[in-house]
Amino acid sequence: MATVTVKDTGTKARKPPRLIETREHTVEIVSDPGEGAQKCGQIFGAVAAKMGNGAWTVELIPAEIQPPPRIPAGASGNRIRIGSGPVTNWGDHANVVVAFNEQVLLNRHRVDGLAEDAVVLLENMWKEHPDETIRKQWVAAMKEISSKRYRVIEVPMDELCRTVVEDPRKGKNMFVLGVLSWIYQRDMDLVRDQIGFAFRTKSEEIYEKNVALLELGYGWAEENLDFQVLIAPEAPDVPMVVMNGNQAVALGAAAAGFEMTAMYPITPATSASFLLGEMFQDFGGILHQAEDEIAAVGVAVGASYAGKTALTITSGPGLALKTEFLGLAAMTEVPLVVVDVQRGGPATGLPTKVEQSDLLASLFGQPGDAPHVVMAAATIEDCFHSMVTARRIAETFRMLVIVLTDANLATGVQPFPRPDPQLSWIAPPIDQSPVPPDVRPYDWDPKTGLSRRFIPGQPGGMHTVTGLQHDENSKVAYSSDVVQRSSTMRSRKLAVLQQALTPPEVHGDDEGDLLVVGWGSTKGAIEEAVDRTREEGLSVSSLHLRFLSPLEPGLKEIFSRFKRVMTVEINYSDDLGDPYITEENRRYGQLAWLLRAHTLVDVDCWTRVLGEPLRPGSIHDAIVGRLVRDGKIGSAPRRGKKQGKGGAA
Amino acid sequence: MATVTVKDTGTKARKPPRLIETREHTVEIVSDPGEGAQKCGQIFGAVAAKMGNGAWTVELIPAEIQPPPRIPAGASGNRIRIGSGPVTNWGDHANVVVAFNEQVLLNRHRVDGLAEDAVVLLENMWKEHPDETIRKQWVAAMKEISSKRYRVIEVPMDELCRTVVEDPRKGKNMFVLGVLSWIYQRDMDLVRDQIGFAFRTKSEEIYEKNVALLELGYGWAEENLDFQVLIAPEAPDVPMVVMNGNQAVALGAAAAGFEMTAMYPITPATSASFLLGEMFQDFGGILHQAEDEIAAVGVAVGASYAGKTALTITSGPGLALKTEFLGLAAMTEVPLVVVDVQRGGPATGLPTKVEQSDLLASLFGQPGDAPHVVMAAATIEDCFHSMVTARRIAETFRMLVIVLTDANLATGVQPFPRPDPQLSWIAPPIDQSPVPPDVRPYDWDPKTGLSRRFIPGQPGGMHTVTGLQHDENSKVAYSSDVVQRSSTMRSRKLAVLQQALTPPEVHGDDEGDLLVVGWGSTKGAIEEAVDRTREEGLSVSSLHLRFLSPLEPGLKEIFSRFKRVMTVEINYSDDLGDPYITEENRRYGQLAWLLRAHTLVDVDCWTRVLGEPLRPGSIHDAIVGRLVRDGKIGSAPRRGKKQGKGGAA
Amino acid sequence: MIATCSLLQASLGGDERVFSMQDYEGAQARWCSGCGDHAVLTAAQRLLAEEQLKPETTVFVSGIGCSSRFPHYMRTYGFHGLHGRALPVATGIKLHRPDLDVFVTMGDGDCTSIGAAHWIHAIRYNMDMVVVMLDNGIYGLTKNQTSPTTPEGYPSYTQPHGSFLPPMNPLQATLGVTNASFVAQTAEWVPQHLFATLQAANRHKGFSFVRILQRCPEYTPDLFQLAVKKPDKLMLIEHEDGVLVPDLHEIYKNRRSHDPRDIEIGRRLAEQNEPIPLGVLFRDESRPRYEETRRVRKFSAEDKVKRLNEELDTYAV
Amino acid sequence: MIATCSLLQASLGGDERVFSMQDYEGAQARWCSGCGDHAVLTAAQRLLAEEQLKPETTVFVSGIGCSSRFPHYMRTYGFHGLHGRALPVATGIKLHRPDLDVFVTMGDGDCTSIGAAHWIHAIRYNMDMVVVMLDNGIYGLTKNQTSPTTPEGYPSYTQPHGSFLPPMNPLQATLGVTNASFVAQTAEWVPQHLFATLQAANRHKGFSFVRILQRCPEYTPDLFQLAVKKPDKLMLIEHEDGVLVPDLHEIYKNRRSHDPRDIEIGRRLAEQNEPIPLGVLFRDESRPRYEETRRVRKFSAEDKVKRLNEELDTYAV
Ligand SMILES: Cc1ncc(C[n+]2csc(CCOP(=O)(O)OP(=O)(O)O)c2C)c(N)n1
Ligand SMILES: Cc1ncc(C[n+]2csc(CCOP(=O)(O)OP(=O)(O)O)c2C)c(N)n1
Ligand code: SF4
Ligand code: SF4
Ligand SMILES: [Mg+2]
Ligand SMILES: [Mg+2]
Repeated sequence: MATVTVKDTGTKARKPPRLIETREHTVEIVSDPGEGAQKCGQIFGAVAAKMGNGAWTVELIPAEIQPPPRIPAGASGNRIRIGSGPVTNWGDHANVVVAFNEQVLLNRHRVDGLAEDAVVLLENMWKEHPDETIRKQWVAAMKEISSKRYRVIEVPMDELCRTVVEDPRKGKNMFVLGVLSWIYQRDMDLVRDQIGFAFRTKSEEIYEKNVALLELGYGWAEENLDFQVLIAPEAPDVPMVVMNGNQAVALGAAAAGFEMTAMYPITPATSASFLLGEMFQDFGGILHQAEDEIAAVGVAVGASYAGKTALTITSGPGLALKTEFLGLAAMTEVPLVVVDVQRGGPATGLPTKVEQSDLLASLFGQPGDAPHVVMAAATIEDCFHSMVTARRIAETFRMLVIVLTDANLATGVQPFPRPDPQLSWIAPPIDQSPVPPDVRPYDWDPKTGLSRRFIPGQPGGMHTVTGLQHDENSKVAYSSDVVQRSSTMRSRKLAVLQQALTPPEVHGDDEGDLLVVGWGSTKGAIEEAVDRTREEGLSVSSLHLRFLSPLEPGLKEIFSRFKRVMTVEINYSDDLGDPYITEENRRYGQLAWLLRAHTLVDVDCWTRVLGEPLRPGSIHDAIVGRLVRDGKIGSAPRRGKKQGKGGAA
Repeated sequence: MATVTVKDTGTKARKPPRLIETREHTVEIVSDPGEGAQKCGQIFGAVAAKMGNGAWTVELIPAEIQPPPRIPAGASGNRIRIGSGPVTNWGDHANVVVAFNEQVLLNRHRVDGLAEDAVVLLENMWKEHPDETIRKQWVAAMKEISSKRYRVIEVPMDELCRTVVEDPRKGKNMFVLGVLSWIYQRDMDLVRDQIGFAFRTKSEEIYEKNVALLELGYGWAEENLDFQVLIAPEAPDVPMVVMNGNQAVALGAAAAGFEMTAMYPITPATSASFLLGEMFQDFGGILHQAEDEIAAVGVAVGASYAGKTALTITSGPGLALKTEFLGLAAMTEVPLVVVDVQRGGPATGLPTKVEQSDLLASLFGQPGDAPHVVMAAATIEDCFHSMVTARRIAETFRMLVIVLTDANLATGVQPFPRPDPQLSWIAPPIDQSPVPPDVRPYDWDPKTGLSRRFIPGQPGGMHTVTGLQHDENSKVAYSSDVVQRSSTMRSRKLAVLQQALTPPEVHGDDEGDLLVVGWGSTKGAIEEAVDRTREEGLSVSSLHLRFLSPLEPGLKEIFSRFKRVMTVEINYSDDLGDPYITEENRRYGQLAWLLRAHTLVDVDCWTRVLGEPLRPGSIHDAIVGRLVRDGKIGSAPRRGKKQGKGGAA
Repeated sequence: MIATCSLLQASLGGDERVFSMQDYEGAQARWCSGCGDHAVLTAAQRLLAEEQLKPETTVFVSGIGCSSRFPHYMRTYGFHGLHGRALPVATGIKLHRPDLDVFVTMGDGDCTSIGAAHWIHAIRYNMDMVVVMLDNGIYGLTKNQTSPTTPEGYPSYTQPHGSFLPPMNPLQATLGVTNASFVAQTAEWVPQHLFATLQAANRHKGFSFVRILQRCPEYTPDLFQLAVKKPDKLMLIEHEDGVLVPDLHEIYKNRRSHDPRDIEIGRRLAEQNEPIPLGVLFRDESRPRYEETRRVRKFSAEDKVKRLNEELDTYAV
Repeated sequence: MIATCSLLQASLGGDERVFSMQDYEGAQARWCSGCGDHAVLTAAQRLLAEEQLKPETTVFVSGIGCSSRFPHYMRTYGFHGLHGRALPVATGIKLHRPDLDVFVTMGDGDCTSIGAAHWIHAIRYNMDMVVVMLDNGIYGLTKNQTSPTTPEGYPSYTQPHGSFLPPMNPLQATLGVTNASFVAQTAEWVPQHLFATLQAANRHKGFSFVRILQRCPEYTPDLFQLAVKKPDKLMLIEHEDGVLVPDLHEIYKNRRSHDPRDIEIGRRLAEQNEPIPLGVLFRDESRPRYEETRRVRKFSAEDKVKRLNEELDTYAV
């Protein structure tokens, strides 16, 4: 570790800074909660997008609720990965980190968040702090990070900010934004605009102060730093929008014509509802906060039954509570869309962290046979469009559709092509025409299982829907033939949908040594990892599934072209090499399990539950490890460091 | 159909009756609800057991709640299958049916409940009834059943019973019991004793009247019937008890030392609680009826946490509601036993009818990764012993154990070897000794995942259990290593348990053309069907699984010795021959799905949801059908009639 | 099947249909003979005819229980859902479709045990619907388990030595919830009172909660035996703004006038067991109604797309 | 780790341990600074010390929410379970182990929204436990959503234009449930009153429900601002059989005496918003307690096996 104490020499005659030209770079800004690192990161990410860079912004959320100041577990902020082209995931390691104290820096160091040669811009007020404990902590921290070759640059943030504001805790973030703007050569007008937007509800005075701080930071950097980074934007040729996955779900829901969302607050799903709650005012919709998740899904079922398909949004524990009503929706064929923003489980688990552990519960959680659709959004853009698809399927098939997203998508921010809302997406006004006399409430077409739905208000259609087994007339019926037939009809709809799906496309070559299969938010990271291995000459491809029920066609055939198939997932599985695990007692990743049953191919898996998204580097290493095990490449594994310290033995 | 109108000729000089000697016979007694056919059947079944016959008694429950009199859907009563040796299932067709009116007879006829040559003993008061509609119904019914070769014997039940009681609706059942007692040569002292027991809470006068009716029926039969049936009992050499599966669960729970059962009423689980409620008074236990199923499992978790493992008993919709708490039990490692008495689903489904559709929900229903044990009772005897095993596993492994039974077991009555309750089964008094200073609340042994549990009251053990991710000290912990490690430890326990299980035993030869795999209450019917095919010279065996999570060892190896593996289950699957179903969109039976993923063997399935137990004959036909399809036997399928009229195309 | 010709015809022209009680008859009721539910069904059909509610814009919602079979026996739209969950479904229906007339029938277990949270909150929402709780003091459909309203000491299969707790008073509980707007009690064996109460409930704008004392000859045969036999075991709570059935005065001598705006007296009456009060205990039409405070303007699809584009612009890069 | 030596040593001999407040301190509390939960924690620790409750026989049970982190900060046994489900867990603990002292802490959403059914029924069970609801009028942990006690018109992220409904009154709702036995209100910013109320709750035999008005500077900073600043916005409800803190008389001039046996006055007080009543509104120690009516004799394993054999005999063939 090289520590550089930059002093403001007063003289401007310096060497021009070294220009690092690169296709992508990752920046982290971390502070104690409340010091505004998040706001700084958000603006920085937004400016990147506006300048035509690809970007992926994720929140770094403290592991502790309400942590005290200056502890590693309190690290709060953002990671922004910027690229020339599209950026699809949070990447591996940060190249530049700005830390408001050495303790939050330690957090990033300990989770292996920083590149070996990262540049660390560190507030230097703690080094000579009057409090001896703090000074000691500083020394210890410097010692700890000296294991890496970071270049630590001390920055007198506090000292300089005091020249503008009384409480620098409320200003450092804009100073830092200025520093970063200089390093990354940001368009300062754009930055100022973005500050204006971020503080649009605040006074003019506050805006001015913030801009002053911005410029202070910019100036300091210009005078003191010896490097700049150039990430030439390859401006996309289509209009773009930038938002997080929950916002995309909300906008997608509005675009899909949903008019009723019933929910109960739960992290990380809630924020999708916030936006819907605001937007619905202008769309003629209602966001209903119910007394609990059971009531939320019940209200959605009631609204759907009586009119347009309704939506309910939740996360794992809420999904658990909705289980019974999901079975009812399947039985009564009331169309319904459920969004599950997955978080770490089981039970309360890891409320703010990503996991992909609700797949099997979504597919099989309902007692009885309750055929329904399960889809997973792979990107933030997908979060938007899934809503449109989900409603269409729900109504066409009179079916429950569960859409899985996760905390990674929900809080990640990324630019993507601006959706072009279509009139046809929006549901037409509710049909209230009389029901022809010969139409029954469940006139199942034996070929498709489909039947025409009619709703209260339609003369001649009066009937009582029931969660009991029932016949075509919706009459309670227990006879063997009705039970078997109605079960067949409800299942038939899935069979028909399956045949309408198109086979997924392989990323990479159509055949090879290893096919990596994923679903949900890991798409970007998996494909990046696969691309790296391919650049290294390995014979690896990947496949990403959007439908989990029914599964897209052609999987077995695709798998057959690869020597090995392995899923990569953010859920728990027993490791293959674990000395206590045998082929017989191994518990597989959730998708792996599904694919094994579906294709009878010996699908392996590499999964981790780390409370954070998978990094492309870790996936890369897992791929290499698998190839080594299969003897496809030399036994000297080209492994990097494992993601996460623990990991099964 | 041959109708015999027996007239009481007054003269006793008749040919001695023909004696039918057989190893087994099936009797049905059906009436309108409230006419007491059930009581008659129960006594008849109990007497069979006491005489040393094998027996299987099932309730025939009306499809309608509160049906009006004289409609087919109102048929209520019992089917009793009696054998020389053990009887393991309800069989195929009744040989003798006693019907209190021709409409309830129609029900049995329509569901294909009667043998081609069944003897029908039919109340004849309707034939010449003053009400013309009734007379017409009689004629129509006789016409309908004439498609079969039944031998219909008209019995003047009403007329004769009036000589003893004013309202024959309250007496016919004992008259019928007398008739059956004569036909089946029952020990009349035993029958009288059993009547005494059944009416033990009623007055002496009622008992006397019932016995008078019994004797009236016996006498009538003796004078009028021309056949008797001899099913020589092969009295078992061990003491036997006779009860239904819910009673066995209750007695098993008491024997296992449970002291707290929290439940919410739900059919068909509730009656297990009734018995527990009564028994607990004498065992120092508590049956708590909670406000709902969530509270029920919550109370059980609270009690378990604070002391001895508690129990909660439910059925599908209740299981759905308990989902979130099951995840919590897994996460906190609070031992807990849940009994799910499966009924038809999804949603309210078929509350009184059997299904095996909760398997996947039991295994995978919980969002997040919640490793736990799932066992299924295969017999009524198993219902008893599963409770003992379940508690032991729950406590040893600090784990959730779900025990699956179903409506078939719950309401079926069968004699089985009397359990010999052991002192060691009963939990010792709660340990309240101080916790050694170095023991942590989750001191996971890396090899086994096990850790010592301590409970409130133990000095030095104070800690807060939490549903959040936590470390060995039960402290909330979000770091990657803790999440991955603690997940591994919770999973490890299942791996260890799996290695302690013994491989299941094949019924029949160890290798062959077809292995039928089942779980739960179908064991008896499957093995009977397999035995029949074996007698026909086919190469078929069967395997019955008691553990579904973890799966018993050796399955893949066993499967490899058979050319074809097929599960037989009472749940929904798409049929192989269905023109709309392909290998890609086929939805499999729940066990089949599990076994495919586990063994990668192309496990087929034959499943039906008919609202009734599978019949050995239908399973037999399915087996033959499978062998024909596989070309193992000639293409002329030796099929009988399909069970249930409908069935997928 | 379900549609009758007369209904269909009429709906084509202007609405000149006249509905008789028979027009509201659905499947044949399958309750035990002597079950009090039959009387409630008749009263509901009479009410609909009297008020000329259109069958196609009327929805009966229920949970699971004997009483929850109700919708099947009406020829209106019906939703026979999950045990305890009638109210969320009804809330969804009414919130999305305030144009529909919504009736909810629940059993005592359905409403006050497994459904308790929804009950409490539906009272708060105060949406315009008629909510009847058929209180037979027992779980009927599942055959004889204790319910929250089972009298203390009354045996059932789950509490064979008698219920362990004093029974919950659903009227008092309802009155305890802020925004309650209509709370009444009636008995199915007094059909005129039953009808008048349902009518008052239906005319009240808001969440009209009616507890109907209901005989279950199967499992609680003696529960209301005395009250049925002896008119002096009942007390009519009368008011012009509540229920007033002068025809009953002949038989029911116990009467008192009570202005249902007075919640304190209402609460005191709710507590009273001997004689049992029948009538409207509380009513306040000024309480806010959720379907009104949440009423939304409807927008055309074109409008929506326009607004959506504006919204997307704020996320534009 | 968790055990301290002093506790362990003492438990070996006869119990001569003396516990100080520090003996009940668990992990460092991680609520926002200025959060009212801190004061409640201190009061609870003081109460335990004052009453010398043994740490190992005391259990704090909670759901999920800021307030539900409580057990972690105590050095007793603790169960931090599921959102809304603290009461069933506490019921199970107390029913199976009546020897334990059980405390339940819930948030307003935890208790009155998702947990409403359990709340209503736990009041009925009336088991001997202290149940505090930390009412900050908002969902704290999930960061600012409307709760049932959020004042009408008060904005949150889910209802940005203000809460649509009048707030539920948890005191009144509790008083509406048959078998309620102790209902009190206090405020965390009046520590003496808070302590005295908790003490009264703990000494009451039965389900002691205490609503604690709790400041959340993060999301409802102005909710109790006036009441904190102006003592005349509060009214002390005093009685020997309730709460009586003469030390407070200096500051709090609004006072009234109220015999907590009088439920009608209690209900009237519960309705009062200006000034806010603090004290015991209702108390009746004669109500049946479920853990008592359900207390079971303990049997030896030998006894059980014997009885089991007798039972099996009745099924013998
Ligand atoms: C989730 C769930 N739990 C339990 C049941 C079983 N169940 C059906 S109805 C009922 C109670 C019926 O009692 P009540 O609500 O009083 O109605 P009644 O039959 O007396 O009219 C119960 C427990 C169920 N269907 N679903
Ligand atoms: C089943 C379930 N639903 C929702 C949540 C999310 N959640 C956690 S705490 C909480 C509400 C917190 O508010 P409150 O109960 O008032 O407690 P406070 O944080 O204000 O103390 C919610 C909705 C959850 N954890 N589990
Ligand atoms: S069991 Fe009781 S409530 Fe149910 S239908 Fe029969 S009488 Fe009515
Ligand atoms: S958010 Fe509010 S309730 Fe939660 S800790 Fe902070 S101040 Fe307290
Ligand atoms: Mg009832
Ligand atoms: Mg709160």
